[in-house]
Amino acid sequence: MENTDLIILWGSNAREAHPVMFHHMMKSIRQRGAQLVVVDPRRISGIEFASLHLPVHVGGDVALANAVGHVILEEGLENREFIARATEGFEAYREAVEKYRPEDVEHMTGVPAGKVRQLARMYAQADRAILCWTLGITEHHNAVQNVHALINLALLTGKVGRYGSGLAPLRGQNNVQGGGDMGALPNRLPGFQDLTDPAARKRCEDAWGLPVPEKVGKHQTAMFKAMADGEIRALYIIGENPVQSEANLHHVRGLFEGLDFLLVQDIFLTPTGEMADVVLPASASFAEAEGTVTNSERRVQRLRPALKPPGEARDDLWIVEELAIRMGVPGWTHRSAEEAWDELRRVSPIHAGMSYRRLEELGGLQWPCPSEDHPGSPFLHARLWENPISGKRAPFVTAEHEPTAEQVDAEYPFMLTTGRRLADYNTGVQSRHYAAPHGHREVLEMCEEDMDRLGFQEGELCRVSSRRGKVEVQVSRSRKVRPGLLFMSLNHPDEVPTNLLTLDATDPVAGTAEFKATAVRVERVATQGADSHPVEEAAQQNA
Amino acid sequence: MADTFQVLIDGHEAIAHEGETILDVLRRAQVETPTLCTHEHLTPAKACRACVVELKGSRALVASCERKAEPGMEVRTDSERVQNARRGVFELLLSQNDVSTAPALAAQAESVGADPGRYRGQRYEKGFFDDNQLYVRDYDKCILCYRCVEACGPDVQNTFALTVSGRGFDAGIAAGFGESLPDSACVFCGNCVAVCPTGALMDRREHSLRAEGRWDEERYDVVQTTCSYCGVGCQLELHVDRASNEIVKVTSPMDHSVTHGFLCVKGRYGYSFVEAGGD
Amino acid sequence: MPEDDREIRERVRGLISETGRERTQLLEVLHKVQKEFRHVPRAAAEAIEQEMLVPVAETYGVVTFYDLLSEKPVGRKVLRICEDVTCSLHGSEQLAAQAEQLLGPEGAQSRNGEVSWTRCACLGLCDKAPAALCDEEPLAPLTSAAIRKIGEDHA
Amino acid sequence: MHSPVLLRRQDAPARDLEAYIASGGLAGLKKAREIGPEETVRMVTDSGLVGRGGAGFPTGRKWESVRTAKDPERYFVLNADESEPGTFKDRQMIDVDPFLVLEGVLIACFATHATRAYIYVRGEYRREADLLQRCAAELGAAGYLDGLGPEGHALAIEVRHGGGAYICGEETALFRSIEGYRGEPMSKPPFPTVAGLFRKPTAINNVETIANVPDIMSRGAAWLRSLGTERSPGVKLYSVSGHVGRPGVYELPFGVPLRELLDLAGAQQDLQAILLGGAAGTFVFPQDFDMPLSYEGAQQRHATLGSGALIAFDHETNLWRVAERLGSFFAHESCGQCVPCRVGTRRQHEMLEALAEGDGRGSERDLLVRLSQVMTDASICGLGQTASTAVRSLIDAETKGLLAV
Repeated sequence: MENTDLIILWGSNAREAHPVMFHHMMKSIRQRGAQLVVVDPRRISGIEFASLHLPVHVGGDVALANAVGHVILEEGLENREFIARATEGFEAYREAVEKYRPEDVEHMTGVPAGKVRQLARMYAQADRAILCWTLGITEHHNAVQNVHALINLALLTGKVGRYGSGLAPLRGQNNVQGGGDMGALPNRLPGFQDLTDPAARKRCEDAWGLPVPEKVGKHQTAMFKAMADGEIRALYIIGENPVQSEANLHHVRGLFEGLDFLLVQDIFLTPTGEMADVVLPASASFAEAEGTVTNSERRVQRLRPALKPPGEARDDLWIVEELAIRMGVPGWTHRSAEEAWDELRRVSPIHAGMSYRRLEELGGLQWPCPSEDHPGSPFLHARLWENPISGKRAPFVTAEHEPTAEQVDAEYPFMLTTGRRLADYNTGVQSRHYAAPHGHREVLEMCEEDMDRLGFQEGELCRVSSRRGKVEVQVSRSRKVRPGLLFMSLNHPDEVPTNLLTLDATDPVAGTAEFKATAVRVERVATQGADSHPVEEAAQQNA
Repeated sequence: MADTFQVLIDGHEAIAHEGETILDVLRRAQVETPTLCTHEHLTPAKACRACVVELKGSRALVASCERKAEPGMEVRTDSERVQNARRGVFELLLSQNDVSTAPALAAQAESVGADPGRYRGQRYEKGFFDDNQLYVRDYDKCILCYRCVEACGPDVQNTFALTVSGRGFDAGIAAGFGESLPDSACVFCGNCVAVCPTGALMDRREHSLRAEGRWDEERYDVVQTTCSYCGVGCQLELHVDRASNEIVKVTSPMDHSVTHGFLCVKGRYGYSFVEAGGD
Repeated sequence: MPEDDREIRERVRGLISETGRERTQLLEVLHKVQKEFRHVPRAAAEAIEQEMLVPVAETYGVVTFYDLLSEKPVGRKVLRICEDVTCSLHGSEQLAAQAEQLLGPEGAQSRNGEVSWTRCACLGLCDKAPAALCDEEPLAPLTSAAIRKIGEDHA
Repeated sequence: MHSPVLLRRQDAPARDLEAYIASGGLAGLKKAREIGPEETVRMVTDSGLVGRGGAGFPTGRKWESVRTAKDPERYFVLNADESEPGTFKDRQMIDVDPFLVLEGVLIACFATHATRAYIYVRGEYRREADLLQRCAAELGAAGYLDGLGPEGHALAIEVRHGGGAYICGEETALFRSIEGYRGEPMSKPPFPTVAGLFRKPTAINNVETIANVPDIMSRGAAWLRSLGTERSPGVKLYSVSGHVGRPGVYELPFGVPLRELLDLAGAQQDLQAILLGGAAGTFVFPQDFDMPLSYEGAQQRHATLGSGALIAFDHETNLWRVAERLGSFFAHESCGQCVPCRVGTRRQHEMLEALAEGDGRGSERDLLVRLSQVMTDASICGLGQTASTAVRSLIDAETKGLLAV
């Protein structure tokens, strides 16, 4: 990030959501004169450092990316050598983006064509460029299409597989990458290996002495559907709070109430835990447990215990092992975190070279790291630059614009988009405990023009309603949103359960819900005058 | 190597690399040099003048933290002029500041032979600011090293909540438009606290424990781990009181490539959930 | 007369657009703001941040650095009395004492906000010492009668 | 009797372009355009002109570095931030002959291929700034700026107003001020000719210096050398004030004895001392009044001409009181950036206050000398480095028994 010429933040509020990553970006900007481009419906924090802002419509990302691709091709700025040698599916892509002339798709993108052309040139002509995205891209019902549309741009210009040039999905949680790497996905084995790959399966079976199911499991959305269909009757949840974090909460709550048995393992008694039949108190992985986590740049780093966990709280690893032992699974014992890690290194080639000792000495290692003399891999896909290319070519996957699942209309005239704020984190389970000087509180961000038009005062309580639910929240003037666009976070579900509003239209492949696009209406709470109400009161009305 | 050359330090030859400061060369040559304002990850402020050296051909002494080494430079650190200037800098600071929480400053002052009673006069009375829950500012202890301003500004955080205000002896650090931190642009990352060399900026937890006489670094273990929040993977140093099983402070290692010692508000202050009871 | 912050921001935006939005115009913009509002209010710094991308804190740092700018309101008329060598040889201290007596404490506004006075560094009017500057106009040599007149006209 | 050169329009100021041209103005610019930038710089170099702001750096050498700089973006800055206590000659210069100053600026910009000219006038000189602004506009309207800017465009001249800070007379602080920052000096090197305003090659000259340039061009380099001494060619402006009968600005060729200048200004015969060179200058006592006013003459007597300010003191004056005023000035004007200056000027002033009141502890003189060494050696810029020069000279004089009170 410190050695690039162009940074594009596409649907990524990095300065608030990844503050220390933003330090590195600023270093590039200040010391190398790198340029920053923000593609976001909002004027996000840090936009003052950007040389270009594309205020894309919520859900207009595929159309915009395709329009950028259109310009690159129209102006002959594509990297023909790279396309010919390292990619496939280019002709279909060319044909697909033909109809996305920026001037013709302004109604989809919301971005003036001139800016689209400017970005296309900047991206294509930059020596090195990093395209970053976060949930602005993936929390959509067409998340996978969005991601493909961006990858296509990198392939079109060869902005991948080189130091300082690439695609960077910024991870929202400290181990969301690690969780996937460890195989906590329905179609993956540890080491991000494909479940359907017989060789990978065999490696695991040999190590575990047990057969590995061949059938791909269910992702969360599919599990919810299975719960609705009565196919799933029991659930074991470790460290998640879905009855607050998921979209369309009224619906989710109903699903959980319908279960025969719910087991929740967490460091706190969350609202999900309150619904459980059995709760297993876990020690916090942070500061109380031993292990590793993997960050956005695939860097595996150590977690070390510093505190003795309270009461009877036990380590997650211990609990899982104990369950297995009590259930009579042969061969299970209690092991150290390092022993568990070493087992992973045996089944996962990309982690094989990462001993605890090396992680310690080197301050973490980036996978793939196949052997103990391997330095780790600061970037991926360098093979695309080999001539001739080794292995598979990188495919263009054509994506087409699809409108958001919900559109604004006369009844719900505002588009609500959601995200995270700097001082807070997800459902607030961790972050609400420290004293934030600006308070941990939720507001509805609205632009000055809309506030004036609706006659709202700063801090006035209002009611936000969608087709699924309503919440009451204080309205606040924001320079980040434009007329017609509103913003709320999900960080304070006890006071303002924003996800009562959001909808659970999900991506068919990834299963992520469209948290970023909800049609809502805003009304004043017709009570005594303009005095603002405490948020707590509003929450009680909601409860 | 093509980009190395020789310089003369106190009459001895030393190797310098292109782009290095004189201070870098001095440190490698193990020539003890006092420094206050310079910091490995910040632009040299060249403000404290503790690191001045005599440079042949230069009328005044030069700040070794800022001046780049050049081939053939002749540097003296052992001359009476240099010793006198360094001693003078510390004597002036000691006449101005409360250094009770700046043991490194006090030790350096002693090592250059500074007489704390040399100068009398008005002390630095810039006030104690207690305006938020996360850290306090005791500007009587501020030596105006500019580190906090640089960390808040272009060197790290780019928030620009802090500035140097006023002029001369009345100059001081101010937040926002001379207002409280919560009213300023401050985002409470605490990176200013992390770089403050005198304890003028201090986490509230540390400040309270000191006030109660309960701050005791002897009792604290420092455990390095990874932050529990977003996916950046910041490295944290948890300072843990063994006896009470409490985290008393969070810092970050200066030499780790992800953080370089810098964090955000959640990483530095958002740890208390591990100590919180269920609610 | 408390100004509405929104209005101040609007007027400062106007001053910026006639001066220039580049950082290098900051001091020129601040001079104009000082002249119009008799100080640089926070709301002006906010407008400067939005239009010129100069952080509020940096504007504060700049305002407090320069003697001709102030973050607190000064009088409609400002009398600066030189206190440097030549002028002090010619009695500037006594004149300053007189100003204090007639116009009130240094730096503060008189009761109706009309006039304030301050000591200042050499004004480059040493040939006509003791010297003063009344707003932008040299007042040299400064006399007791001149101070009295300012007091009568404005205080 | 010397007939004034720089102040030749003193009795009939040319404040409009027509009058200026009618009295021979713009001949220097015409000459420069004829011979081209390289020859122009050579003439200035040959004339031996050095900066009159105090530092005495050869003007031609400064220009040559900028002229031959690689970066096409470069600037010329006129330093009209005259703030040295006791100094008012630049104000007078601008007031009586604004076009002479501007002609010098145009020649400088032409010779250095300047992208743009900035005229930084101290904020308290609002009238003089307005005058320069108006005159520059007149020159522009009459087409005299055409072709002097980059790529044959008209030269842009911006008049900037200082904010009331002595330190901004220091060139790097002045740059910061133009750029829109606090006027905190930067370290040198890099020198302005390499990385000055906006970190671009910059030639910066004082008003008096630049006012010499048109005549050097029109009368030739040898002309300047025909005035003054061999090592200090030309004339100097002096601002004379204090206990003299005729305070004002005087122009003399270098080398004239100090006594003569005092006589011109109507000084009493038995002055106690003078302060020469402004706040950063030195006290000079009657035994040295035969001193030739030249760079080398002053240097021989451990004095400095500085800005050419001269403040005279009679025998009634308590020179410690004067020193206290100087101490107050420096403490007030220190930018506050570096410790030796920020704290040192305050400590110096405190000790001088005690000495002026006569209630010193006795150790102040030794401590002042000690402090002086720290400030002189370790400060970032000229302000801190010279803030104790006058005090040192006073202590020396006291030791020699030269003080009256």
